[in-house]
Amino acid sequence: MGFFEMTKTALKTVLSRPVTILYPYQPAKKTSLTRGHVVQDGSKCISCSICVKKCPSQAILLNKEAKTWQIDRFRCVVCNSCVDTCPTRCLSMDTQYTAPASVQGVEVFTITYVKPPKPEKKEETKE
Amino acid sequence: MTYLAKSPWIVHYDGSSCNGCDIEVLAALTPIYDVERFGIVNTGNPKHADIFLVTGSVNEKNREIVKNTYDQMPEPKVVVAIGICAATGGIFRECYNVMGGIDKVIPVDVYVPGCAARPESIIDGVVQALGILEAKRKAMNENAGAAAKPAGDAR
Amino acid sequence: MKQEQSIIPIDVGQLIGSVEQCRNEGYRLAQIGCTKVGDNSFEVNYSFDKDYVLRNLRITVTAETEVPSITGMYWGAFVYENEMHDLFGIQVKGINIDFKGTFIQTAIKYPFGVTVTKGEKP
Amino acid sequence: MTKQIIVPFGPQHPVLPEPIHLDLVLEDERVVDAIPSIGYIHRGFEKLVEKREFTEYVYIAERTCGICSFIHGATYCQGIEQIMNIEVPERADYLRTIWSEYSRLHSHLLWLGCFADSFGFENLFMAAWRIRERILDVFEQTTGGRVIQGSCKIGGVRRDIANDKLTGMSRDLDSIQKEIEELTTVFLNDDTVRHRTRNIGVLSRDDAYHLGAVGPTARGSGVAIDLRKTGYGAYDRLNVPVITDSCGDCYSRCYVRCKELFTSIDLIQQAITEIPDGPIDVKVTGSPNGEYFMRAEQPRGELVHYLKGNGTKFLVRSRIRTPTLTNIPPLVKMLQGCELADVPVIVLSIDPCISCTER
Amino acid sequence: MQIVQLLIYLILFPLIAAVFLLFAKKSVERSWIVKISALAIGVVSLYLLVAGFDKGLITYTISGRIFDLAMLVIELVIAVYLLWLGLRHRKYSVVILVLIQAALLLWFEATYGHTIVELPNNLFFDQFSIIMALIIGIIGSLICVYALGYMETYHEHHKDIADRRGMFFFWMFVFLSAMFGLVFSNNLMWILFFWEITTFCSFILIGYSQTAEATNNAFLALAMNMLGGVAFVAALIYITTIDPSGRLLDLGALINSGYAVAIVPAVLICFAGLTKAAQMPFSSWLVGAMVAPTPVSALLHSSTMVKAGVYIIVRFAPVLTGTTEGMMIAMVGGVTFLLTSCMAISQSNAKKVLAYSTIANLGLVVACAGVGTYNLMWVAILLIIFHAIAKSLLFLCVGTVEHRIGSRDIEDMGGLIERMPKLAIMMFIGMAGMFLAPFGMIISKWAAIEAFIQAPFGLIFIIILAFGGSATLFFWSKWMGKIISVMRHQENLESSIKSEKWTVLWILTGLVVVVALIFPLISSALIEPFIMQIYGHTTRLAEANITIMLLMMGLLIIMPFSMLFQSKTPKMAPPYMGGMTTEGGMRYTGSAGVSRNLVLSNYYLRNYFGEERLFMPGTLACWGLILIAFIMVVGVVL
Amino acid sequence: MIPEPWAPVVNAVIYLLLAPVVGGLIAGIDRKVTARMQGRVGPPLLQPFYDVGKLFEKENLVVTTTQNFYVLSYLVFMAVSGALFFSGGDMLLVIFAFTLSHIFLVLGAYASYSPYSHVGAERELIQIIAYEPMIIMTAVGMYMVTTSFYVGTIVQSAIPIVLYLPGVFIGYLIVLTIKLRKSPFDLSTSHHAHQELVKGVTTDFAGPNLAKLEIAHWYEYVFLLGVVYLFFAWNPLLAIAAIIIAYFLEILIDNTTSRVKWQMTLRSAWLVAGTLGIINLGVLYYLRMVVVP
Ligand code: SF4
Ligand code: SF4
Ligand code: SF4
Ligand code: SF4
Ligand code: SF4
Ligand code: SF4
Ligand code: SF4
Ligand code: SF4
Repeated sequence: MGFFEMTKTALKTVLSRPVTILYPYQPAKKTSLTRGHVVQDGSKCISCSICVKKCPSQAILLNKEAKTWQIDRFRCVVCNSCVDTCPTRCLSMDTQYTAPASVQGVEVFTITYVKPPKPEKKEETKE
Repeated sequence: MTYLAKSPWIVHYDGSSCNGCDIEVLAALTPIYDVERFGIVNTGNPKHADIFLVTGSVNEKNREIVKNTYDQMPEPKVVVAIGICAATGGIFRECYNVMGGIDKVIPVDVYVPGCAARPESIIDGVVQALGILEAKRKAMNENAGAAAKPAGDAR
Repeated sequence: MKQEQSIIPIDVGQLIGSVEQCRNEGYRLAQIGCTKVGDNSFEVNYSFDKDYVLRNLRITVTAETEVPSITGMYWGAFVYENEMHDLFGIQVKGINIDFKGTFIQTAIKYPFGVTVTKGEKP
Repeated sequence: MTKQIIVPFGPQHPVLPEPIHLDLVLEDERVVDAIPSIGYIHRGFEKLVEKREFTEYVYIAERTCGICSFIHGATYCQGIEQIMNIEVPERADYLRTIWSEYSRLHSHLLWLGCFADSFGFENLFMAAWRIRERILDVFEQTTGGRVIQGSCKIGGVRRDIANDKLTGMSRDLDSIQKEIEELTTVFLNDDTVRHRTRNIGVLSRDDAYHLGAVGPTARGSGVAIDLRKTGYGAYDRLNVPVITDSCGDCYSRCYVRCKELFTSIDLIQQAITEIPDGPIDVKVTGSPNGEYFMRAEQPRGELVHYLKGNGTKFLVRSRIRTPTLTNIPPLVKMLQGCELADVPVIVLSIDPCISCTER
Repeated sequence: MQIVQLLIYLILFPLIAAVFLLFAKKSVERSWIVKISALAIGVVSLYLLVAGFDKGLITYTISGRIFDLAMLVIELVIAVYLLWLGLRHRKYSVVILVLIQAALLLWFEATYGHTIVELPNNLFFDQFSIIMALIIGIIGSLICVYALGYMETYHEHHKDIADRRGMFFFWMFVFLSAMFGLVFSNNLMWILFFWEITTFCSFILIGYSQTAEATNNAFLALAMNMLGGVAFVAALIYITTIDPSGRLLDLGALINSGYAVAIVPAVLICFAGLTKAAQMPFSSWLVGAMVAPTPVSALLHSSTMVKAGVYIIVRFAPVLTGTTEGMMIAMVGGVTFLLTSCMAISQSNAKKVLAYSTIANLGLVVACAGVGTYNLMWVAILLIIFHAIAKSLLFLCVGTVEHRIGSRDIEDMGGLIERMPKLAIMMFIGMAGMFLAPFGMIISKWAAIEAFIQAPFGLIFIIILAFGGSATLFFWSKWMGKIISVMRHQENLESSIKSEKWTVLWILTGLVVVVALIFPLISSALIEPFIMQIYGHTTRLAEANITIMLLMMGLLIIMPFSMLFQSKTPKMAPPYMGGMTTEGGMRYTGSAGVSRNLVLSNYYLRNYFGEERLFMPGTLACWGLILIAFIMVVGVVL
Repeated sequence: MIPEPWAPVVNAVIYLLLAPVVGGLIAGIDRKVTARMQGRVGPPLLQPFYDVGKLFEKENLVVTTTQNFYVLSYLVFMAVSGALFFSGGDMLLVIFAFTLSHIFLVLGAYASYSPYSHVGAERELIQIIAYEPMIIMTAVGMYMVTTSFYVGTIVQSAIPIVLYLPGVFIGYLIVLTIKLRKSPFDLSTSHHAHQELVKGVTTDFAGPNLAKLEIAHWYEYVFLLGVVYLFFAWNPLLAIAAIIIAYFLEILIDNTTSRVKWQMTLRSAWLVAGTLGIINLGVLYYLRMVVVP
């Protein structure tokens, strides 16, 4: 009898508790690996620009003069590439996703990193 | 008392997304997320919808479609751009056939970032849109009260 | 592990004959794809598969060359041939379902007909 | 005297989560003509190879499609590895295989849901997607992404899965298998489902082969093509059964996918048992010079990534021929003479993925 | 004026008008003659109603030996003419039938001519006759007026068809005269005569255009009707063999003579009625008759001549009641109703749909009359009235539309509400009259269900009605849907319609509504007394229900005014097209860059309801039923 | 037949006022139960009211203004047929009014000249012809048992109608499935998205018009379930239970079947009407006509 194959499942489900996660009243599903958004630790950034180059969607802008590192969350594909490649590990991936917004904007981090006095290397980093 | 916020019906259009965001929109309808809890129904028909969910960016061929779909929605209505493709064109921003975000064609009220945008994020985005929807309704009623303005100029 | 594949360069004139031979040998059409290899010069690869062995017939043409359609032998080739035309501007003659340039509409005509280097917008 | 109805089917249409357009010409509800039109999703990102380094292009290749994103990434990487003659560590091969098969599970479950929806079986859709969430959980736990995993790179993989996690996954799969059994019984045995799928959209073996059908579309017509048999990744070390069915109708295609769910589970289990310890990537130096047609089995069938490099960091050409593109001609054939109500069923039966088709 | 004079006037006056028309060469003259005579006929029919509705059955004697002779002569002349035509067109079935009938007639005259005494009551008249006379007199003359304008346009459109309008109107009026004769005659010989005249008129008028198709179909109609004619003659012969004095040729006497005597002629004559009413094995002639100019279809082939077929069956219903033969005839009607309703679904030619619907409704009348209980008789008569009005309106509307848009295909009538708003509304009302509550036909259907359930074996008919009724619903609704769909950018085509056509159409439209409103009155004044007189008891609809029906009707009339009270002008948007851009309303650029016009046709479900599917089974079934009836009759004879 | 002259009117008014409330609640429960069958939490119970409230807040977007007329007529005649039913009127008349209201819906869909509405309208018609015979047989069956077409009389009859009309009752359940627009027969429009017809007949209605359609559906629910009540009228408690069970069954069927095609709908509905219905009525008829007298 091929009729009502689904009946058993349907009746079972109706009697058991719904699997729904009552977000936002319950917290969202998340794991430690979840890629939410990139955060930068301005105190460690050496302005090397590697992240800018390695970002596949060109979401990062580094302004060496103004000492800012800015990220456009509406461009970032949360791929982790920058985090992986940053030589100083000043970038990290937070598990919280970026909140929706009505206007787009960039998030600006100030680079507070002060180069430890190592006189010889000075000129090259600028390039 | 407004019912608008309690019964937002959506219509979804896939601009030129990679599917990632689409399936997350669909996933939001399914048991784990169940957006029907908020009265959200995926109508599939712009004429029944209050919220226009767009995933993906606009390109040469679909910008008309996006616009038509938007135009066929009765006021008040809001647009939620899902994923960074819909916001800016995302990773495909520089492709020759990508014009950019949805806002190139129709006014967008909420951008939901992410690639792909997570279902929770989409829920947040829709909830945020409800406030705007309500504001638009008020504006619409005032408009209608004040002067018989030609409809459809909410933009 | 390498997958078996061969590339056989042929002339445009030989195309129909070679394709026919593939068909007779029981190959199926896996794909047709173009690559821009120089100014106004394109490689077109006709890939055929039989028992996981890929045979690629390659012709090298210019945008002006009229490439004969192989839809007579492989009915389904029209998707590739239309694509070839719409993206590369290669003229294909006698497609069974000819979309006449509307298969893939692009903001710029024949986008793959030009090469861009990093940074500049096409 | 013909009395026709023209229905512009799509591009915005609830039954098509992805936009394609069909000009349906109907007589009563019989389809006399169904001319497809695509291009709504065309982005042209293949051209981005000219602007992105081949190592970054992985992220773009992954976003060819959000459904089997991983397989696209992996295929691209494998293609480059072939050109550059990179030998990938064995553990990476196994991990790629495990993720690929999870992709297939997730994709097939997703498809089953959409397919159920196409014939108006909402509960079945919900049931399929309920199970699918469990697969996505695994993805999120192992890669950090639900649909875009981003865990493949040239030379290996970006993340390892701890061995105890692997055992956990294996246990989890046992319970998933039970749920899937329950689900597929409905698809394969329920009369109302069979009414909607049996003898609908029949594709003969010959047509399937010569029109270039691939994947379950071909296998449902009795054409045994499964690129996993070429043994890329770790498939050469695993036992890959090829599922076929001979009817060539929507039911057969559904049957093939249902059964493949079990082979995928089996493959993952095999891989988890056999996976060796060791490094997960090798260092990549230099740039690709040469060309290669990398072929892999997507959930929807044979995928071709044609890659050509000229020794610089920028590839000359990346051409992605996806299964759906080559399944379109068979689809056009299948649609002739069907009923309007069958249109979504048939269209979905090839499991179309337009985003990758149009790139 | 004496009623008998009215009757004779009604029979003769159209004849005189016809002769005048034959000689009127100018269309102005013709136009005036038609209009005046139509008015005269209509007024007299109405007067007949006023004068006679309370009279009950009255019979009159017209001393008629000379008439009999004249009739015989005319019949023979016609027979010769038909023989000649039949031979010329090689329609041998017709030739054979003509020969048989003529032979039978001659033999009959030779054998019994001298034994037959003169009947005392050649003419008669009761409420049923009034109803028929009103249909003929009012609807018939309206259609004739309408035909004036119609035929003019017709000939403008068909330059290749010889303009024989004089002849056309001649036969139309001859036909009216014959119809009056038919319903007023009490003498079966006379009835036969008028019967044959109507057949002949129908033959001539179907073949009006003289195209091959028209000629063929005319002969088909002729052959089938002649078959009935032969049966009719056979009935007469049987009657006179039983009683050579021919007293039983008196209709009333025959009906009252009881089962044993009357059943054989009753079955034979009812068989003739079935052919005339185009019931199932013979339905094809009526469908073929649609090649005739539309007024002909409206007059002969829906509201009057085919009604003669059911008229005679209704007359014989008292004989049939409760008999197996009656049951068989009723079943023929039932099967016809079911199958032709279904077949109508598969038709897109508007006139064919109307034809099938006509056959179906006649089938229903036959079913009612065949079972023949008193409340079914009530229903049967109600059906005849409602059907005649609504159907003639529809025919005339289709004719008008056809002349404007050049097609009688329903698919071409899309958006009529924009192009010809008034006409569309009329058609809408006409169709509503055919199948929607609270209009006429649905009242009858309702009453039929309530009546059948109390009749023996009525369940069968209820089931037939349930299924057939739903099929009816389908084809009317989709047609209705077609005409009211609003396609933008259409121009109005109505302005050129002549005022006389408008008058006729408005009157008929008014009648559809008014008759549905006042049907209780009609019922109590005409139908109930008639039934009472035959059965001794009669039907009445419950008061409460009538009130509710009237309320619904009122609502229906008010509803459209709701459109006047729309507060704001609503925002307009093009229809949902899957997101496609439409230009000029209905065009869009589809696949492969092809610009397409949106085309929406109705469903015809040919695989299920096509003629090919249903015609043969229906024909076989009905032949079977008729055969059973005949076998029973043969049993009686032996 | 009518005991106190005002009772029917009062009943009708009560129906007109309460049916939307009850119908809306039924719809709410329906959605809740459906959600639970799918393992979801589902919307709030009052969701249907929110929806309708929302729709009235929206702009009235039309393709043609005539749509407004058809929709209003649909609503009015649906209410009228229900009111007739609850005031104890003639079943047949109720059915005809019911049909009339649906024709207005169909016409409303036709009016817009839109491909999806059009196909939806055709399918709606197919549905109507599919269930119409059965619904008439239901009325006839009731008459055979109680010798009255009047709902007022039927409801007071002490005869356990369903025992006499088991076949008809099953047939009526099929009608119910079609009319509640439940899978497998939700051909012309469906409460779910993802239908090949988008929203079928209702595709081109928006805002207030859609709200009116929804209210009409509520009226319809109550009326249709009222007919179920008639089958069990001799025992009101049982009747309520039967309604609940029948409705639950409908939800279950909705959730365990796919949508069939129109051929199948027509065929199965006619087949059931043509076998179960006819056999049931035939037996009754035989008993009544032949055995009893
Ligand atoms: S996560 Fe990826 S996309 Fe985002 S900023 Fe980093 S590299 Fe760019
Ligand atoms: S964030 Fe890291 S990679 Fe980027 S500039 Fe700073 S140090 Fe370099
Ligand atoms: S945002 Fe990311 S996941 Fe979403 S459509 Fe764009 S590329 Fe795909
Ligand atoms: S067909 Fe292509 S886009 Fe679709 S899932 Fe497979 S690989 Fe991804
Ligand atoms: S033959 Fe087809 S329709 Fe019939 S039961 Fe089998 S699968 Fe269903
Ligand atoms: S084996 Fe295949 S072809 Fe044969 S019956 Fe089964 S499904 Fe059909
Ligand atoms: S078929 Fe395509 S659009 Fe539909 S769910 Fe699958 S991937 Fe998405
Ligand atoms: S409308 Fe057509 S068929 Fe009618 S008269 Fe004119 S030309 Fe002849």
